[in-house]
Amino acid sequence: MRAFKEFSKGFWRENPSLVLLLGMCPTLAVTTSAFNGLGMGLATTAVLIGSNIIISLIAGFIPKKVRIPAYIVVIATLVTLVDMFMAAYSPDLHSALGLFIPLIVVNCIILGRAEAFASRNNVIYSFLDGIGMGIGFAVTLFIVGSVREVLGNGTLTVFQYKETIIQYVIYHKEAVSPALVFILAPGAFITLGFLLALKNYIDNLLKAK
Amino acid sequence: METRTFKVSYSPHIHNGSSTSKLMWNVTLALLPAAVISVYAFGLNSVRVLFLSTFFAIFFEALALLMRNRNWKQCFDGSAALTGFLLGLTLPPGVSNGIIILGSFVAIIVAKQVFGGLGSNPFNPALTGRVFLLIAFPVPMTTWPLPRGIEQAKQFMGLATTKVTDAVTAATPLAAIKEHAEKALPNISTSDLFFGLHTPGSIGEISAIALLVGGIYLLVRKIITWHIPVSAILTVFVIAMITHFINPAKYPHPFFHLFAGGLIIGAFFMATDYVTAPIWPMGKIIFGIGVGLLTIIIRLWGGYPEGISFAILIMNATTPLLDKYTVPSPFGSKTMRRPS
Amino acid sequence: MKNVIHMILTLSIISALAAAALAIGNRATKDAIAAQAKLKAARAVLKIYPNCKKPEEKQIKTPSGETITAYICPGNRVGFTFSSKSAKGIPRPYSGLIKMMIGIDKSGTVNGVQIIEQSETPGLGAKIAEPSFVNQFVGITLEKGNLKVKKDDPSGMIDGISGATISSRAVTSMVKKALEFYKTSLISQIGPPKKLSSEKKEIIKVPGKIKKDIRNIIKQNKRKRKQRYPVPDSAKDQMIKEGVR
Amino acid sequence: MSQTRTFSGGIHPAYNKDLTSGFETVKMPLPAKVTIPVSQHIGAPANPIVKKGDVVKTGQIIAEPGGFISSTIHSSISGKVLTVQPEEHPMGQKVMAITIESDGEDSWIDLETVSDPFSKSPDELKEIIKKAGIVGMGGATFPSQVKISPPADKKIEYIILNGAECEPYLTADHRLMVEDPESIVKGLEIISHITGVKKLYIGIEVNKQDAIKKIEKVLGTNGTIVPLEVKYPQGAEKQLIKAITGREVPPKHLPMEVGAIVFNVATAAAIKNAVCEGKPLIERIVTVTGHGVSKPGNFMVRVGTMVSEVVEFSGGYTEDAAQLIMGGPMMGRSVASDSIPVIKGSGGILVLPEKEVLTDSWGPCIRCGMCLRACPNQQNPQLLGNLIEKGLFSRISEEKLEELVLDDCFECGSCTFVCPANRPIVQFFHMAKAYFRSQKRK
Repeated sequence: MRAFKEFSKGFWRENPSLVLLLGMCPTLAVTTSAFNGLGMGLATTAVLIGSNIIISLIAGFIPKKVRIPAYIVVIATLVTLVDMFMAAYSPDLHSALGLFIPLIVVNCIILGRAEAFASRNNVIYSFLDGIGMGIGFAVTLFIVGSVREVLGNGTLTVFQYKETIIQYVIYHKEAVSPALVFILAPGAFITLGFLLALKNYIDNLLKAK
Repeated sequence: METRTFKVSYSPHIHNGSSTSKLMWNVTLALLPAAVISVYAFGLNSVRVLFLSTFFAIFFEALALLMRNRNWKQCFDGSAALTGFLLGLTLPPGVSNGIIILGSFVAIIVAKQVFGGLGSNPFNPALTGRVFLLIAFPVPMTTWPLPRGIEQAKQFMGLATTKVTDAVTAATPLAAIKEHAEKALPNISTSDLFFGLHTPGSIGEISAIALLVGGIYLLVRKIITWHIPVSAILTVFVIAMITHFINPAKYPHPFFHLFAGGLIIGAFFMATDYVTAPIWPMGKIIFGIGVGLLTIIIRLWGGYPEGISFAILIMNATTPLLDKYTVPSPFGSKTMRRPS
Repeated sequence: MKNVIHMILTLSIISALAAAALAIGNRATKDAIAAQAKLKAARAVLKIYPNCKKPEEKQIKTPSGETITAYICPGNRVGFTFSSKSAKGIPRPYSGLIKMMIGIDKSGTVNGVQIIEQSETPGLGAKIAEPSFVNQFVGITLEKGNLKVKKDDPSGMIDGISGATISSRAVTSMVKKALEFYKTSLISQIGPPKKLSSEKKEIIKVPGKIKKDIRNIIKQNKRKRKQRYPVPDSAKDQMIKEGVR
Repeated sequence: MSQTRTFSGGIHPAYNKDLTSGFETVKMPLPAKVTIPVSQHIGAPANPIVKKGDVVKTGQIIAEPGGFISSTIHSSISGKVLTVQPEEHPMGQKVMAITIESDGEDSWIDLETVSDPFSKSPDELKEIIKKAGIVGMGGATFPSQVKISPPADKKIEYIILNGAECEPYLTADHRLMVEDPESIVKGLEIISHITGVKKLYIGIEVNKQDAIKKIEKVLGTNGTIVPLEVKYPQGAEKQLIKAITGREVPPKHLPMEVGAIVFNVATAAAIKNAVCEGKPLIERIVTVTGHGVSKPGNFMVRVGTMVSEVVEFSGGYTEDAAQLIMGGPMMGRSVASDSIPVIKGSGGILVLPEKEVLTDSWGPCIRCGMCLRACPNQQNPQLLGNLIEKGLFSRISEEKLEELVLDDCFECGSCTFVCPANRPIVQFFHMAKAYFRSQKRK
């Protein structure tokens, strides 16, 4: 039962983007299309799962005083690996996410989970926590990216690998001019703000019941 | 003798009769000359824009008040109508209905009600709406139909919408100067800018004289003080004069900068917005200078031909600071001997 | 003291393990990453010349001194990358750098333009990568036609993207400079045209969709021309017409 | 006549003074019963020295000062003490009061008249003033004997008589200046004699030309009449000093800090009556006005007379009378019942009809800055009002409060008068002051 709880808390109750407000930098910067958001979310998830597992395994051996540098080294290694593999096998996504892949190193979600959860729990729970948090983060980024892409570009890109692109045209740009601002940085803030409001609104409704 | 009971209320027991809604409607009234000129210049199209923006501003205000469990009738207090009207005046006459409605939505919901409604918004709602639209829809927001006078208005009757999309478009004077000042400068006459019947531009900004009439009305009625408009306009004038003396072929003369674009409507009607401007005289002067400075910098060296909207919004962000640091010394504190 | 040694030891072990992991990762992906970079250019060439499956590659120098790869395809057609910094006199793009792949045949005619890299405003300047814009350059030579954006010069041939004059101007100028570069220096760098026995007339197959696009664009342009530029009736109108928007 | 002087800030309400300014003061007949509160002044209440059943004469002392800042209370009629118990007071709350039933005779105590007050020493005169229970009659009711004895280290340069009467509607001081300028000037000379100050000023708003002329005639060259711009609150002590001397009294300080003492013209007249005729302060001029009374006028009323009787005498309420205000419309206090006595500081009884009563609904502050321009103290009603409304005032530290000079606000009401959102800013200030007082006491 606890396993399920650790797994599912990241979806809603402790959603990293919407509740903990962690990792705002990628949330705001790379979500220009749904797939970019998803890609960033999945890359973060991979790093998060890896770091959670490794850190929960080695936490016992690390002296308290050097735990942060040790965690950072682990995380940085994982991020660099993800960066290299992404450059090798999904160059389009890699160029779209650009600088923000290396920046996963300093994403608060990862260090935050390492420090607050993985270092104090066993491997299984840490793995479940990482997967849950990662999915919560990825889904939020996907939603932010979808809203921004639909409003700002009129399309919805759900998949992109090499030559294969699955992209739905929601409306034609010639007929309805899309609100460009949503693709730009301010649109990310507005979208995230409305998502936060929506989540709080739903929470209030649930609480009222 | 029977005992009477009287109504009890706190002092003072008399009032000068002013009210928030009277102030708001007065400002709206002061904008009417500019609106009338725009109807003359752009025909029914400007009526359409102004009506839609005002109507939907009031509509969204009522909606937001309902959602916030307030008395929805407050939407008629004039502040929403003024916001909508101002927004309409800053739009190009040819924009589509959807864009206008979205602008009203952003102005009222995002810029005003989300922050707590009347009196709590940090940024001018009408300008926030306009800048949102400018960034979101750069092409329609910078497509300027030529004003074609009252004859055209007659033609527009009945088939306004189809005619609208076919309207002749042109550059605003500021945009023309930005692109190639040498070619455009000799062709623009200041009197055209001043009366605004022939120059393209936003609905409300084309006629400097109509706006000045409204601005002077506000000053005379003591609804606004002179500090912000005078300091903003003076700053633009002085810098424009300096640059004009340095290179008259590239930089237009100061009166051009005064009457072209939205400087006058911005300085008199938007920068002076009570809620978002500083309240102390010294703060107002600094605010005005800041607005003027940013406007002219964006106009001369920035990426956009016109910068008053951005200038005012940026300066709005400084208002709390200005309010804090420009408080005049209270009565008698100069006499107070400070032990030090 | 024991503590310090413990700490140093732990960190060293972790760092060593991390270095090992990275080395393995690097070896595993090195080739793939290099291949990807080439693939990108090759794919762009393929888009311009659909049946140029195995182009001959040659290192050449641009006017600004950078080394680029020219892809020589059958029929003496050359595709090469050209960026907004490859030659002097190209107006600065709205933001960052624009890199394109341009295909030119031996008569100096543009066969196609593909934008490989750009960081213009999404939805505005980024439209330079769309076929409706770049396909305007197909068939253009230095001699015939005025390679300029219409907004700058009414006799220009290129319809700028509305709201993104700066980006359109940059690309147009890049094409012009690339053509000049082709004529003055590229031909000599890649050597004389090879005569291949199989070379006769290769028909460039323009995919049906692009054809349709081009047709539509031409139609639209015709309509736009009618609306946008009425006969001016005064000096002021003349000014306004030349103005930006 | 020299140029009119004023201060910065202030407002121009509708004065409505012509309702009563033309009517001569009518002496009201003796009431059948008076209720005299022992607290009619700022400071400690007086201690009653009579008990139920005692027979008192007009002018007899019935309560002794209860402290340094306190005043003497006299019987205003002759008769028998009915009760000594808490009664309704015009300032709200129940306050100890002495009720006396009139015997209809109005037999006075023996009055000690002085033909030449200047032969007496200042200390003797101060004692007479203290005995006579003179307090500031402009409404603040500060005991005069205290005001007239400044500490030795403060050098007093100016004596200013306040004839501005800036409150709308009220004309009591105006009538006094027109009808009895001699008493006022004589009182001023006595004050000058006591304090030894030779610079004497009388400030009068220029809308009272007849008063200016009359006083000028009597005053001669003994002092200066300063015509003041018609503006509210011109009669506020510190603003008056600023207008006349150009000096600003520092916040939280008394006017003597800049070397000035201000008396109301009615106080000066009362001092003259006390010194020259031996009459204690037992009657005053009250303006009964407003569109809620059928016949507005000015009346000479004995202290302790019920407001209901005064209004009855003037002609009664109109049908739609809805609000009763003790004092002027700006600073006066709205009361629920008219069975309260007239006290030494009651300059006016204002009755407003239904249609003139203000609504008490208010909206959010729109930061228009009107209150800042109206505030005669150049304070920050906008910010303070908002802080107080949102309950943030409990978080303002003492030093911050000092900086914001909340204490210096004398609740003139100018900010509320001009507020377009109809915000009760004065009320906010009142609440905040009460809060801070209670905090200090802790």
